[in-house]
Amino acid sequence: MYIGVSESRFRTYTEEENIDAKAVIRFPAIPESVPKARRNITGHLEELGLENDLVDRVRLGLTEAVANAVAHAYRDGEAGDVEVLVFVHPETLVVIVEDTGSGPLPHPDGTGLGMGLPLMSVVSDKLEIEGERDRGTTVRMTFDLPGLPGDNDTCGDREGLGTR
Amino acid sequence: MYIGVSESRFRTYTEEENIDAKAVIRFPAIPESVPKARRNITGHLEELGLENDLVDRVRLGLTEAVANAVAHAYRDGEAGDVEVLVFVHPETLVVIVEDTGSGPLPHPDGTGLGMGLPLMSVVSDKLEIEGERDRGTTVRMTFDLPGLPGDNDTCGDREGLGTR
Amino acid sequence: MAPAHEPSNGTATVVRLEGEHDYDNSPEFRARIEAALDGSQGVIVDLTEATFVDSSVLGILVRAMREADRRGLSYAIAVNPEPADPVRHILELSGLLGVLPLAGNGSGTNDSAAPD
Amino acid sequence: MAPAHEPSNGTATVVRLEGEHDYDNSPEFRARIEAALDGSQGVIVDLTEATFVDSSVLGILVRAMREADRRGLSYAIAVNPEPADPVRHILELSGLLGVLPLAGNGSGTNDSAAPD
Ligand SMILES: Nc1ncnc2c1ncn2[C@@H]1O[C@H](COP(=O)(O)OP(=O)(O)O)[C@@H](O)[C@H]1O
Ligand SMILES: Nc1ncnc2c1ncn2[C@@H]1O[C@H](COP(=O)(O)OP(=O)(O)O)[C@@H](O)[C@H]1O
Repeated sequence: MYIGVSESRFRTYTEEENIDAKAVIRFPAIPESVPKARRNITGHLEELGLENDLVDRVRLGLTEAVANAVAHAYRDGEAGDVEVLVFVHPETLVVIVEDTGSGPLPHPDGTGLGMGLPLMSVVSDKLEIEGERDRGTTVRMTFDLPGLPGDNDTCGDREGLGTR
Repeated sequence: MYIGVSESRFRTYTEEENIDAKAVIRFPAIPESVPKARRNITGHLEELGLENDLVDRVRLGLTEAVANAVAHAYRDGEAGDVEVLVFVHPETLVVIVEDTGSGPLPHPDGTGLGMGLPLMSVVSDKLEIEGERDRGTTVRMTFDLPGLPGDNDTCGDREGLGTR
Repeated sequence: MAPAHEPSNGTATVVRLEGEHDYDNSPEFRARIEAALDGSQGVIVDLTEATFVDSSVLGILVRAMREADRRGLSYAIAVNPEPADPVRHILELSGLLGVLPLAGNGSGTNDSAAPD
Repeated sequence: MAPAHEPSNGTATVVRLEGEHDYDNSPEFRARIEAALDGSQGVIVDLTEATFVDSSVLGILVRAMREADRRGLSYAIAVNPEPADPVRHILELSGLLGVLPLAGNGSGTNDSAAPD
């Protein structure tokens, strides 16, 4: 059941695609929300009975996306919120992380090593980033669910990810 | 008219969406291909009569995507190719850059400042990254075309991007 | 939470991470590893009891490696050898298993960044 | 292509970029800026004749700023003041207009990173 989040780009996704949201949660964009969001999603992933490999990848991707909203979205203004939406869409698990901050902007002065976006793209089967200056960023990660024709070996390949 | 590129994820896009590709070009993944791809796309953008702001953004996004394929995709193996596909889909300009290399992988040892992916996301209205370990990366940037209802001010906002 | 004095193993200080570490609590880890680099001839980061690390932790591990290298200190990471270990999995996904110097399982003083 | 000796403006060396610069030819630019940092008390990077720069060039500009800072050298970037200038636009998009020290239009020796 969809829990409405007003003025959210979530609405578009869920309405257009006519899906049941597993979870919509809103957190303040503060560091403590990073582990909270991860623990919260872990509960939902366990309910879904997903395999460990996938759970690890979703937890990492979600953590990176929420941490980015906390670290980068509200640099120049008042801190706002970060919202997380998780749902199963026919053959995929979709995780959306959204903020209403600056929109994606490079921060070459940052202390990060810039591993967050590549990691989100490594762990997921598809990474989408939409944003608008001063209207926030929406990160959408899609994970193929195993046991579906053709998608099976994508996950297999990823599990066997090389050591260099 | 679609120019077939065998074994390409391009095919899926163009067939599924039944659109006319403006240009499909394949370059070797070597540094010289970066300015070549940019100059090539510039010709197509001029034909389309796009405004300067949009041309600047497309040129930058394309350059970053091609440079990433050259710099990162074939680190651990034989150098391959990078393909560029540009087309106008009803109300958007779509730029796809694809390689058949490692798939997206973080490289924390790199010399880059990690500005490429955030820049691609800043210049475009939507950035999508798909990849599979050892089967390459597909970067898709979507640019709203101005003069269309509702999308107009997206571009406007971006033009006025703040200086901090 | 961090012990005032990290246990030291031979000449190397062991910095042990337990549980989940991310953007929220990684500044603490950064402080511990910096203190260890300042106060000893080498650092072993023991991740065998850690259950989650994110890119902020990975960044600290990579920076500390560079710093140890620069100062001629030994530096090694101990990771649970189980392929299903979530932290090992994260290091694999991030490509760092091939970059960070791994210590022998959970104990060793493998000096992958030995002074010259 | 790069002049053996960059023109110098007072005590600062001017490194001028013309045309398009990206991943392909930026190593050349890096070499020029490093030579300028080594051989003078300050550097002015003149981008007024440049028509395109990518993130590899932006990365070099940021790194050189840090290096000049560390060494106590002056450092400034000259950019075409026209809002439609493509290089100015790229600096805006990247958020660097607010980070890099801008010189007075095309000539000045604005010492935004002056020695202390
Ligand atoms: N939610 C966001 N809002 C604004 N900017 C963002 C957001 N997410 C990412 N960015 C930008 O993208 C850059 C790259 O992000 P990432 O790859 O996670 O690296 P890091 O966080 O280590 O800098 C960030 O430095 C930041 O400038
Ligand atoms: N086509 C690709 N193939 C493999 N890895 C990629 C590709 N594009 C990007 N990456 C990974 O994503 C990281 C971030 O890219 P980017 O933001 O452009 O920063 P930079 O190129 O400066 O490192 C790269 O360092 C690389 O590890």
